[in-house]
Amino acid sequence: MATTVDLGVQDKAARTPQPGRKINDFSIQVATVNGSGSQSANSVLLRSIFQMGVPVSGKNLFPSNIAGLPTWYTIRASKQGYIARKKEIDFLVAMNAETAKEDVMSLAPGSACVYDEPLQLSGLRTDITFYPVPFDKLVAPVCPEAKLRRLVKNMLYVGVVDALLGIELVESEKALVKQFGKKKKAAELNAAAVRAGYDYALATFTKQDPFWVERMNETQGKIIVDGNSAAALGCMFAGVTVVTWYPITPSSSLVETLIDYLKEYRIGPDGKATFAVVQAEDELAAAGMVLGAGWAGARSMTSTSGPGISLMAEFIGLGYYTELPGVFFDIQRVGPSTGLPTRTMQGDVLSCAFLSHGDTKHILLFPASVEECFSMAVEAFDLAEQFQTPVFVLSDLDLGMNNWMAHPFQYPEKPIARGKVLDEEDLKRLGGFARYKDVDGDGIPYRTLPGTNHPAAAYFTRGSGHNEKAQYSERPDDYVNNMDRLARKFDTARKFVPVPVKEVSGTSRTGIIAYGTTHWALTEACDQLSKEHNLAIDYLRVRAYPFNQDVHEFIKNHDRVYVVEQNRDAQMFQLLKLDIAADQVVKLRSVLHYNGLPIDARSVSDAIVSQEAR
Amino acid sequence: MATTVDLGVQDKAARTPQPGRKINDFSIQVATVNGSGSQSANSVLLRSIFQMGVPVSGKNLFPSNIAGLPTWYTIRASKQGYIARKKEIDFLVAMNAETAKEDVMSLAPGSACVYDEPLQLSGLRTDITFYPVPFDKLVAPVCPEAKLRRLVKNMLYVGVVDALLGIELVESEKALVKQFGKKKKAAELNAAAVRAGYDYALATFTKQDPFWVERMNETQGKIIVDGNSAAALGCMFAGVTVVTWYPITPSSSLVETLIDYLKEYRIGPDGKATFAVVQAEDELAAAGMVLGAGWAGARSMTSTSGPGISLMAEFIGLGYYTELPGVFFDIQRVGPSTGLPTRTMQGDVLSCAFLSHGDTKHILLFPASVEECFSMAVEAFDLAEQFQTPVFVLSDLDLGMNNWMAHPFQYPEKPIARGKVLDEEDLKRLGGFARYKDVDGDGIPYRTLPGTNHPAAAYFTRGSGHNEKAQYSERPDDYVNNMDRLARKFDTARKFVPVPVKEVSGTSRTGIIAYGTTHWALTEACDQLSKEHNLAIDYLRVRAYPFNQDVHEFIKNHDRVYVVEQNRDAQMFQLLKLDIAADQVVKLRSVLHYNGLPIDARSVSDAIVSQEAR
Amino acid sequence: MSATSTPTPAPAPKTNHIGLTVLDYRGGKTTLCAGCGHNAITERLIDAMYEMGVQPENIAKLSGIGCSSKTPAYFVNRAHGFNSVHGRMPSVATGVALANQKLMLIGVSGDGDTASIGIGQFIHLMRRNLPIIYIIEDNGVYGLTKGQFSATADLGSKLKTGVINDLPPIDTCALAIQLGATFVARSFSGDKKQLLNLLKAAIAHRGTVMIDVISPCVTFNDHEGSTKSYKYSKDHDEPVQEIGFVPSFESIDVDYDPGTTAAVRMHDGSQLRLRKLDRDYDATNKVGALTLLAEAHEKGEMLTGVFYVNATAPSFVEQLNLTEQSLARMTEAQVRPSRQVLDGIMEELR
Amino acid sequence: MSATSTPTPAPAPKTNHIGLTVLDYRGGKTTLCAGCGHNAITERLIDAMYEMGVQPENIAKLSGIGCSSKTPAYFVNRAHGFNSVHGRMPSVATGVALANQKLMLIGVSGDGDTASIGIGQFIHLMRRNLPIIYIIEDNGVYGLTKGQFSATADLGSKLKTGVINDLPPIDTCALAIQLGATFVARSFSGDKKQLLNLLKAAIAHRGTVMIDVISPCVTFNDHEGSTKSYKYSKDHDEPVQEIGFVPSFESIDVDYDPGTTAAVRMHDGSQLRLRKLDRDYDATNKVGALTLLAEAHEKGEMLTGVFYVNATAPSFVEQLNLTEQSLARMTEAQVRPSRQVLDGIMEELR
Ligand SMILES: Cc1ncc(C[n+]2csc(CCOP(=O)(O)OP(=O)(O)O)c2C)c(N)n1
Ligand SMILES: Cc1ncc(C[n+]2csc(CCOP(=O)(O)OP(=O)(O)O)c2C)c(N)n1
Ligand code: SF4
Ligand code: SF4
Ligand SMILES: [Mg+2]
Ligand SMILES: [Mg+2]
Repeated sequence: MATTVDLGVQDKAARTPQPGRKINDFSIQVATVNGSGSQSANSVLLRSIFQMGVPVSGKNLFPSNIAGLPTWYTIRASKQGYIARKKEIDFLVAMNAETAKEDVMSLAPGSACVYDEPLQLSGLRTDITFYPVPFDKLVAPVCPEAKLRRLVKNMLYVGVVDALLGIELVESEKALVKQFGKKKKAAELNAAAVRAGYDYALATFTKQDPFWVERMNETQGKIIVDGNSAAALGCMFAGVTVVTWYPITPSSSLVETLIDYLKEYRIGPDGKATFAVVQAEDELAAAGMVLGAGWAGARSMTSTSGPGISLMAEFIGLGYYTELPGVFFDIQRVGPSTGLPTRTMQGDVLSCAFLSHGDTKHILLFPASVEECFSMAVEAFDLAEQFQTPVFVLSDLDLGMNNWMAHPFQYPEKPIARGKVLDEEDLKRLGGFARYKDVDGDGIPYRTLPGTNHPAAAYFTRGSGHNEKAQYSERPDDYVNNMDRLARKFDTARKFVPVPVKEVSGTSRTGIIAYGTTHWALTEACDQLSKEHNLAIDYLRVRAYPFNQDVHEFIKNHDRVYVVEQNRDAQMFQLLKLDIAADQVVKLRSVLHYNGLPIDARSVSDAIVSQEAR
Repeated sequence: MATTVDLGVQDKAARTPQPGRKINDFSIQVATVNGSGSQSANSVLLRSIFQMGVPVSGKNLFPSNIAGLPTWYTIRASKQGYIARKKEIDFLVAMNAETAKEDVMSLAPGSACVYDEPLQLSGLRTDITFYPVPFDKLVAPVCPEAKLRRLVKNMLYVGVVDALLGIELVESEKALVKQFGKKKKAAELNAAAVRAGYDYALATFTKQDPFWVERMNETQGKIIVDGNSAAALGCMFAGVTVVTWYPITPSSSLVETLIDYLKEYRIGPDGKATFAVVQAEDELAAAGMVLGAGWAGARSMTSTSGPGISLMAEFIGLGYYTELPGVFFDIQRVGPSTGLPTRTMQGDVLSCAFLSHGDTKHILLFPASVEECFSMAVEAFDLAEQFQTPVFVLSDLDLGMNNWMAHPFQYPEKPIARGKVLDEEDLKRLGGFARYKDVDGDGIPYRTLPGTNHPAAAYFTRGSGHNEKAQYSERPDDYVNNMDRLARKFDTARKFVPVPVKEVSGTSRTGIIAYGTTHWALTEACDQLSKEHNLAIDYLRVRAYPFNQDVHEFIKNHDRVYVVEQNRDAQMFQLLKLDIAADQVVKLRSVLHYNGLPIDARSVSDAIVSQEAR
Repeated sequence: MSATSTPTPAPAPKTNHIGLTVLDYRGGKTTLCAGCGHNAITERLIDAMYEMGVQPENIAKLSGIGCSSKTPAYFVNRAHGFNSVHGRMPSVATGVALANQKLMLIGVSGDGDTASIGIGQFIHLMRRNLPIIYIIEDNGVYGLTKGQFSATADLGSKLKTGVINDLPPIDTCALAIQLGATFVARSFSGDKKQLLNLLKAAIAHRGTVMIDVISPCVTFNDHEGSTKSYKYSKDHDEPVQEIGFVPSFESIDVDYDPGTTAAVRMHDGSQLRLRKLDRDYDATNKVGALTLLAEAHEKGEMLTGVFYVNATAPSFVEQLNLTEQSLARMTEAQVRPSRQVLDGIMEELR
Repeated sequence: MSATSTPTPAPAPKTNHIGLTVLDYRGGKTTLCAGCGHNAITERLIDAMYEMGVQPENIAKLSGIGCSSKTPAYFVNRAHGFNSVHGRMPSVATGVALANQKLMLIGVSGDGDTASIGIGQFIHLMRRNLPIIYIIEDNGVYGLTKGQFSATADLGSKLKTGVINDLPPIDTCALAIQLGATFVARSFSGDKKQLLNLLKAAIAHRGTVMIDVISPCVTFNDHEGSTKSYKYSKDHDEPVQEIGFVPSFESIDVDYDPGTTAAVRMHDGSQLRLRKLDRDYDATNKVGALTLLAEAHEKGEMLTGVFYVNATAPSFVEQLNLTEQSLARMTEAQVRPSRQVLDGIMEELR
């Protein structure tokens, strides 16, 4: 079958090398409706390019309903390895009548468009290449079963795109096998469809557009996975034992994937589970269960999104003040309120940092990659138990639900850290303990677990005032001592949370700070700035709150520092402003992106160039 | 009866004027147990001094249970009119065996102590004056009914203190009548007790201590009331129509008093209520009811404290994003979590300012006095409807539950402002409207109320993304436009919220910023600083968030600005740091007090003196 | 799509007794899955409002979050609607009812929105007998989050993924009756006639109407092994009576046989007629209703019909002794006491 | 006070079958009002734990917020305690039960903590049949916030201030049974014998035990006109049966008359003996139980006793198929899969 590759379009192209060729550097957008099964077709397309060794990324833009509304899937191929969103669409596959016109009109001149023939789009513009495909006619012969055609139809465009872009058919066939796994029949049916589309395109079209996929060797040994699955794996390898959740987009898939993994890899030799998962009645309950389990000694977690975070506010304050471990994933979506549940944003930074009434501060981790979704999940459990406090992992919809190219995950080298827990033996040795005493001067007290078989093990946990011995107290001095110790504990965390990642030339006076998924637009933007404007800018990626000393150093060592993030209120900018020395504040500048689409490099570089001009 | 005043202790005193006399400038502390009925005795004592024309304040330090635990009531008489808490106790009334020793030991040399004879405290120290009183012996004859004695006993110390300090008995008798109102028998019984204590003291003691109450004319026409009652009155005169609540200390009394007032003054001519009050099942429900009522056109409110605020987080985000009016009182107590429910703090400033996930900001008002509890309650309803958003009134336990001397409240001069509401007529004229359109450029859109009888009146309210016409939208541009308008609206609020109060010499380079109840320690501290250290310091009292231009000006016009507040994390300091120009941040310094006791002047002046030294 | 783009113009449209056509009760285009039970319920609501001649502007539509909770956007565009937050519609509705007692409240919720996150507010709304038509569009799953079990899923019911539900279902009807709701029924989105008559009677009721409508989720819970699928529901739907309704504005002397049919006079004078089927059931007996449902629960029966009705009990709003005019419409003179009142109070505080 | 300051030393203290004295089950000094019903319940809990010989260290005490919720600090100091947040103890308890299935959970709540703010979590805990002894110390008011009505206050009950309750009470027992709790009873803090035997049987049960204990608030709800006062409760307390209990470690062949007494074999082998009084009541019949309570509700009767018991139903923890050892005690080897596992998964993702 591989032979086919030597024929047709690509072959012609190969023979007549065109100067204006755009190779491995463009983006494809498939416009369709959700629930139409296009998802698997898009994944196959993504994988095919990936298997061609070309760095690729895919972003799914879907509506907040179940079926029938416009959906766009964007695949970016980038020989430079840029995987951030790219604003411009070069190659459109228009399958959705509702949006087809607008989709075509928004294309840049010189781009190409494959479309469902009946839509008759060719007349719309003269400056782009159109490839009309009679999908319904083509699907009938390959898919006898009428009611399956709606789905299979999608695979046809995979074939068409393969042919037009020079993606080797065999790669799509491999991808199909991966996609459908055991479902042999489905795989074959879809393979036939891909092939039909491929053959049709070869037979029908003469390549007009400049876009080509050519084999590279940049994805060797890499994996493709979404952030939520990566985080789920992290939780499993962190040794999570109690998982509670309440479904919410874009968080649900984290726990649903985790459940699958746990069922497969965490059933003991006795055939019994070494974990418990509860679908709670709501997020308040989910949070309460996490804290109860943490109190009793489990490694517990939940995952939610903005609305759930708000509902957990009271419980998080309890966790902070009674000092209970627990890991809270917030897969951020666009707020406020219900907002745009299927769009991405970094909008819960401030609310998580200070969640709950009274004086509270919380540890936050900011994964930027699927690798970090895995590694930070592991770290989060250690931090939660070492610091006996709720720890938040702030991912987002873009990271959590989209597929990302990544290096295989590193097996955790550090043993599990359970923190300062006293057992029977310790108590025999010590004779007793004071739950809230700062024995080691780091603000972190010692605890015992319920069921510890020693008469001095028990203590009383309460959200009301307490002294070092955990006895009820309304004494002003007890209160102040305890609150000061909590502040000290938080300060200690600065040294233990993940350190920032720096790219520092040492010469540049300008710096950029970003975090989470904003990172990917940033690396690309930095290249644009140096290439196009020869602005060499240093870059620091914050990975946790409270801020590590390096963050303060970085700002000290630069004249101007741009904080780039995806929300309206410059939330990280504000956290930094609060944390850094007063005389450093003047250095901070803010670059914001908050329309719900993943941030792109051009928006960043443009914003910085214009601000630099000032 | 007034004749008695010319006899005994006071008389002697009068005849032999002592140089070291401390007149109208000391504090009395009554140490007892809660549930023992000492509350009314303490109020009578407070009122008696008040009626002597002497500026006075009372602070109740009570435990978080119902009966049997230590309680301290402190009354401060101050000819200078200082009504903040004073750290030092000059005159102790020790009635509680459990704390008597510690109470006595913590007295300053030269102070005095009346105590229940069986406690035998006289031996404890030689540097203070003791007045042992056999309360049980004395109470029997005046109170035949044995089971009432526990209560009546308290009135005895009122009489004793009257005699020793020279408080005219007749004033206590007047106060009693006010206290017991219609309950004639109770009033008489208690009067007899006061009298018995008075006579016993006159007959038994020779005045040793220097403390005296002498008539002044500083309370003429003033009233005594607690902040929660004042706020309740404000709500009634604001025309509140829907009140929802869930009991919580120290907020409950606000709504409970409001209910009483409404029942008395808001029953229409038809004998029917012009208000609805619902005791909700919890704070989430209370918040939802407020927003639902506000949406439908009522002036709605609820009152709660920290834990309730946390539970309302999700709903407040909905209110912000769907733009619904509602007034939320937060009578702050000590957090985090349950914390110290019967102690005071300004600890919810940050959580209220940014309550809920996503990009949200809220209008906050900070009453410092009972007068402002009244006036700001009125303003809050106007602001909520004018800006179509939740408005928070941040009072605290000290202000809300303690009795304060005040000027009679001013009847609201401004008519009720219902904001931009379109009715049938308007719609006929306009033909229609767009719910979220910024017609006037101030960011504030127009709304209609359900039930408005016009085919174009209806619109759909949702916490999810929407365009100007309130239609569901996931479009990036719609989202950004709407969020930018909301930010604009919030900015508009700066010009409409209560302006700060300034005391500016024009010459001083140093400034102080405070808010809420911290004010009272501040005014006294400023005097201490100028008198004792001749530091003339300007003072600005913030009364609302977002900050008015004057706040920025004030900071601009000074070299150093101390932000004084009652919480651990310098929450107002942080809000200011975020709001002011970057080059101004260096000027801010923080003074904190957070042990749960109302802040006192000395702590402030000491802190500032030591920081000024640097 | 055509629904919005090209409304088919009818020659001389039929009108109801307030002179409106059925189009006046239309809403926006549904974005739910084709075949979703919720769409059928939306249709019945439109019919019921139209046939009862409810003034659209007097309706307030409320909901929580979920596919079901989206539906208020799909009927009666001429009424204000409020799609609030997940599980908390009851409190929002309570506020609306207090602010404007003249409004007719229609609350639409889902089984997740009501029985999981919202059960607390649900219970307290029922307990208050708040005047509202509270509809649960019950499919046993969380549709909008892609098919997890809700708390009304039956024991042993199976998900597409094969997962079996091992927790007992919450019977929202039994709860509603026990807690104080005064019109409690269950129906099936597939039973047009029963649901329509129920909704018309609901409109005629004053107090809490709670209708749990089994409403299959074609995408996530309509398969073999589901107990909330169309097939299962059709096969197991067992009406406890046949429901007839005669609105107040029609002559109610269309006679019926008292031997076989019980007639309930509704708040607005309409008549709800319950014709006996196999069993002799008295829908006005609370204890009987609870026993019936408890037994059905044990046997795993799916009963539909009116389980309990009390057409005379006072609603929450009545208990508050509110003035005639709605609170939202009060004038300053009515709600701000006079200067004298304030002076008087100040005097007392001297 | 003497309780803590000077514990009266007994010569040779009596011990239970694990060799502990009643002092080993003591807690801190109560800070509740003298005469508060809650204190009596605390005493019964201490007695029950002592007499059943429960290892103090194996107990976990949980509560929400309220006077009642303070009581876990007043018994069994040798057990870990957790006074959480208002109305949310059930979720905390669920987490604890999952983390360590070996613990015996005692949850203490109030009527406000459970029936108002906490009703949602209460319902879902009952539905899960979580292994816990859930006690509602029910006084019909919010004690700690000074006496407002709670959702269990009876219709027409009067506050000291004269305010009358006009909302129907929530019957937590009926709810618990309906939702899936497997041991449901009501008692009165004044009835030492009944409460003690109930608690002992509760300790012998596996699954959710829900006991609603009428517990008068002497400060805010013990007056004339209150239906939760000592007097009213004494006068109206109507036991549905006489409760006897024979623990597993005593010989259970102390015989009884099967004609008059029903014996239920509890999970741990103990025997709960229910002797008929006026009525012939079968506490193992769920429908019967619900009907009984519905009727009592209508008549305004205050029934006490065991309403429903199912000693064999699987508890939530059993349904989760958890490994023997408690999750809290798992070693790294047990919870962190091997390097090979990760490599395998990575391979699949290539
Ligand atoms: C606080 C909060 N948690 C979770 C969600 C996510 N969510 C949206 S709809 C839904 C469940 C809807 O189920 P149901 O009420 O049965 O409605 P259906 O879609 O089945 O009609 C959930 C969990 C949310 N919107 N808000
Ligand atoms: C979130 C929250 N809201 C309100 C309160 C105030 N509060 C403390 S106890 C209580 C009610 C207690 O009533 P109940 O559970 O019946 O206990 P009781 O005091 O009567 O024993 C309330 C409302 C709180 N602590 N937390
Ligand atoms: S997912 Fe289910 S409930 Fe939601 S719209 Fe589709 S069919 Fe209806
Ligand atoms: S207030 Fe009532 S419930 Fe609380 S301790 Fe006192 S008597 Fe008990
Ligand atoms: Mg559902
Ligand atoms: Mg109570």
